[in-house]
Amino acid sequence: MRISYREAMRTALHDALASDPRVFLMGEDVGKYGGSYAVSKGFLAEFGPERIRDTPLSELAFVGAGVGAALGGLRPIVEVMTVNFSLLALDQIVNAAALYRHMSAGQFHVPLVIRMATGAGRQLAAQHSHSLENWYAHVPGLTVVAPATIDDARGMLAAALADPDPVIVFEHALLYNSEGELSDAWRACDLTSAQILRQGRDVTLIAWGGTVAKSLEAAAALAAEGIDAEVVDLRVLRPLDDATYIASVRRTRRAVVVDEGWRSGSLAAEVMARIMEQALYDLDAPVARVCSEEVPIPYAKHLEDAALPQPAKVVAAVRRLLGKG
Amino acid sequence: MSRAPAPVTLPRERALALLTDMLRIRRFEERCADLYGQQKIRGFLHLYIGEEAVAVGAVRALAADDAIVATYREHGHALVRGISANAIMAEMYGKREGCCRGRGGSMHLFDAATGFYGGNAIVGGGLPIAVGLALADRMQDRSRVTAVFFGEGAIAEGAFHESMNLAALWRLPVAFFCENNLYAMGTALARSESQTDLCVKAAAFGMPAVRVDGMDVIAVHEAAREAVARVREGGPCFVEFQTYRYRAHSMFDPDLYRDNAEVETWKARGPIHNLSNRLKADGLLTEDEFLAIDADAAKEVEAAVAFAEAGSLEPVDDLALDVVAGAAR
Amino acid sequence: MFEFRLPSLGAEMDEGTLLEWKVKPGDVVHKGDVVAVVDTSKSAIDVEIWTEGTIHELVLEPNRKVPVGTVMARLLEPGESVEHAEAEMRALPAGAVSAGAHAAVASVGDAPAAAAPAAAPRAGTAAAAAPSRQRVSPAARLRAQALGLELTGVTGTGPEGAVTLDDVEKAAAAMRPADRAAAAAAVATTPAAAVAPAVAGRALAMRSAIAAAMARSKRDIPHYYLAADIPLVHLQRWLAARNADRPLTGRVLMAVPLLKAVALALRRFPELNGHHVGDAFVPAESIHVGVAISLRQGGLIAPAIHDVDALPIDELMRRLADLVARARALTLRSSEMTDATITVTNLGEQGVELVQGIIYPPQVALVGFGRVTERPWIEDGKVSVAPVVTASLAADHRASDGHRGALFLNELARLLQQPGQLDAGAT
Amino acid sequence: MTMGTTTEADDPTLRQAILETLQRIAPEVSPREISPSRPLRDQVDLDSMDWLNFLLGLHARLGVDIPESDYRKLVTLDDLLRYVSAKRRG
Repeated sequence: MRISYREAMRTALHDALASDPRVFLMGEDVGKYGGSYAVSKGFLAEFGPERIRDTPLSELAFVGAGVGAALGGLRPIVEVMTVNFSLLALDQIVNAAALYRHMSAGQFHVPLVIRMATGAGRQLAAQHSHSLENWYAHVPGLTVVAPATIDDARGMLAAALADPDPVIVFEHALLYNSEGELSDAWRACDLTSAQILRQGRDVTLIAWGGTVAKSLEAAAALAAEGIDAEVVDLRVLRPLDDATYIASVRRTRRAVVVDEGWRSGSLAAEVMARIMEQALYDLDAPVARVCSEEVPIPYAKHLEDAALPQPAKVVAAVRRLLGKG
Repeated sequence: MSRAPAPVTLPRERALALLTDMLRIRRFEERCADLYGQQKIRGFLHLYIGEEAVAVGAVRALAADDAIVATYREHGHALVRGISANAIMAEMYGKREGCCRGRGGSMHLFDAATGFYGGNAIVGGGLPIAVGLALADRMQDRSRVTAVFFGEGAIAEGAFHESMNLAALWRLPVAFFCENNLYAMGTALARSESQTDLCVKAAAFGMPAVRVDGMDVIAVHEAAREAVARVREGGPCFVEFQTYRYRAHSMFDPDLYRDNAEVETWKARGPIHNLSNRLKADGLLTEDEFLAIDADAAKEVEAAVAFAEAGSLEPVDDLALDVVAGAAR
Repeated sequence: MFEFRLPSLGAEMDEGTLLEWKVKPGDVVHKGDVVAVVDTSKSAIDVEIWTEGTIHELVLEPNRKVPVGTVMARLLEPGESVEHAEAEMRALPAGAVSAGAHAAVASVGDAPAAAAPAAAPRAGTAAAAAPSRQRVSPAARLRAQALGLELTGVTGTGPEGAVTLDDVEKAAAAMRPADRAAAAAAVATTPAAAVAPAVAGRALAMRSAIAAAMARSKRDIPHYYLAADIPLVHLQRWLAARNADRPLTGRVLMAVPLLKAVALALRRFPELNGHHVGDAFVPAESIHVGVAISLRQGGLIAPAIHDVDALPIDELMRRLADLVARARALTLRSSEMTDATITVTNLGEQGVELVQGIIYPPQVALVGFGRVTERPWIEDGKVSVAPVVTASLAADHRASDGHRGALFLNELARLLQQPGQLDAGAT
Repeated sequence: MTMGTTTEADDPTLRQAILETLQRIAPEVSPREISPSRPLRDQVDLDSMDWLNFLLGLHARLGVDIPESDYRKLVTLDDLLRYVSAKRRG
């Protein structure tokens, strides 16, 4: 079945709401408006205002309320409109949601799902174009996922809700309109494994969220040059599935990490470090990365394009690794 | 203050229970200060001495299954709520027998059995959580009330305003208990708030707001009971308890921001002798009885110290337990 | 002032590592002087200079691997003054002055600061002295260690010329099993055997160099092959008689008259002697015969003996012995590596009868000799038993045709049956 | 091999000298692996130049000159031992 990412996400939410009375959706404009990305359109009428709960513009309070509601036995899905706004709620995510289980020595846990749109590419300029997945992936106690495929858009939410601890779901804003085949694999979605989306012999492209499609595009371009790239979708940014991407790099002996975050302190840096730690002697070239340029994401289209990882940059990085650049 | 003490309006047993709890907290905390000096307790240690009436009067106003969200100055609330002195002391010793197996320490006491949701060391951090707990109760048709304690310093935080708004907007069963001890660490209320009448702030959210003498445990208790009842009936309520901490903000605080005269004035209104004097004046308590209660409190504390001393250490192999469910990742 | 650049010492040589300077600034050099020892995939080569001059500046540091064409030294032309040279240097655009020159200038400029704490190294000199490290990927290094391979000389195809796992695997696959065993044994045994991996590494490098040259030859050169049986009754008898009353040091090996005969025959067949350069064959003016010498540690090298056609037999023997010894000691001279105009291979000693060789580019012919065997031989209608050798020619069809090749072999046969003529040297 | 015939061939010093000379020509050879009764040039990769150099080495070390006509008698290590031994005594 061919569906859009938005539809996959919407179906997943609908399923969750319909199948578990503890589940409710809370956030800015999730109800009457239908969700800023139209993911929850029509839900208010179907599930009522208690479970499709429009909130005031107070990220700190409603994300914290999500923590409290989870502590109180519910399965809240809190939608933060974009990752930029999540900074207003950072305290509740980092200081509360992530810590309660440990601080209380396992007496309390926070089965909270926080969804947020992330990423650039729509000329929304500096304050609406962040990719801060790495900030959250830094924190023990959180699980951080980035569904990039239709299957994951459809299947990851249920896995996140089944998780007894907080899960942050990063949905790249450019993906909502993407379409693809939904396979049966969505039912087996976990929050632990990376996935090889394309097999190849010469280099491993490690990507997630919005960079997956770009990496696949780069791989196709490389194939035309006779370079066979493997593409690994990390899917889960915390905990990282080292086994999958390290095994891939061991096979190909080269890796390029493609990360829409800024380079300094990036998640790419973490992935690279782990490759260094675990597979140095399998490497045939320094591990490379393609990240966003270290500038606030600009508005003008050509500048925005230049600031972000692009397939051509990935192709160039791969060529360099192969001594062809 | 030469007026005769106001008569005690509670039955003797209730009043003695309040006195007992205040003495338990006082002796416990005095011992904590001592142990801190001996380096048995480390980290931050915020003492509640002087403010005992608030925790005792308010917590005793809650039903057994009501929820409590507290601050980092929460030993008293934890004790009154029913977490054993043993478990709290062991926690501060960093021992496995502590209520959080040594992971929380003084600022992060948790207890699921008594509905004690911490122990939050971020000023204002507990408020949104209390709102969420109340939301969960409401959505699950439970009659539970969540009492959230916070200092007047938290009122400057966005979390206070956002949480008050949300609770009022959704009419959630949250009792907002503000412990106004006049100083946010070293910053006096008037130096941080344009509007020092906290009840005005609360009223702005369309929420009932009451100011109470936080040094009078009976007044606290009665105001809290009334507030909790209103909350349980429908919607949040704000209570400001005017109180004072005798000691500095924490063990590291040289206390340079207030003068001794002010401290002495408040000490003269001390909640423990305030109540005991009234009970004695009413003929409800003898000095011997008082000393006996006090001795019991001291005994409980000494037992707790012995318990903590004898406690064991969590194996380092278990360091990564309880980060997330199952093995740590 | 002129620059002395790293010469290409063979078709497959792209780079070399300076091992040692044999000259110092101020030395006067003459045509043919050995000025440096350069390590190539083949061996350490004594590099000669072909221009007169005085060494002004040694630009290249030892132990640096550089591409062919890199400036190694600057020399003053005869009569040129130092001042003139330095003025000329200053006139150069900044980028044209080598890093080495910068370093030298920097250390001079730093001289007053030498009064500062002695322990502080001067930046200029430290930078100049830092040896350039061969780039080897971790995977390649690990694999090479497992195989016991010294990677020096292995050309990298990875980023910035790094040796990759594939490079190692290819080189290893090209190694003879014996080398591999030796290398592996060297890894397993004592540090005293540490030289073995170096040798094995050279073998690897040489293997890949041979692979490159031979692949290029087979790809680019349209070979044709001819062979002829040549009776050596007279030659053998002549040689035995000649050696019989000579001490060991005076004895001549069979290979020598064979080489001489080839050289003499070539005088009449210039289309087999020379180089194919660009799109055209360029006949050589002299006959420098490359002698295929197999090395004990594996690999093959074909350095030239110059002007073979003009050398008396004894001198040729002396040259051959010297060449073999130096080839095996890996101390050849650059002119020996580059000058051969044809190659002769003598695999007869291994017992084979027919050699069908591959031409070493850009040469255009290769002559092979098989084993000298007793065979029935018919001459003038009579059958006799005679020592016979099969001589073969592999030649570049772009430069010659089979007909001429056949005539060359006939001429070779004629010469070998008249050994007396071989020693004359003169025509 | 009988007692009577072993005297020259088993001269350990001579054997040692010959093997060392051989090793200088063919460093990869392990003397212990050389069978004294099998053809030497089957065991060691010696071309005519190597052979000549080997004989030159023996000459330099032991002072023995071996005419070309005698080469065919010298097939095994034992042959060499006997030959050189005889020459030196001779």
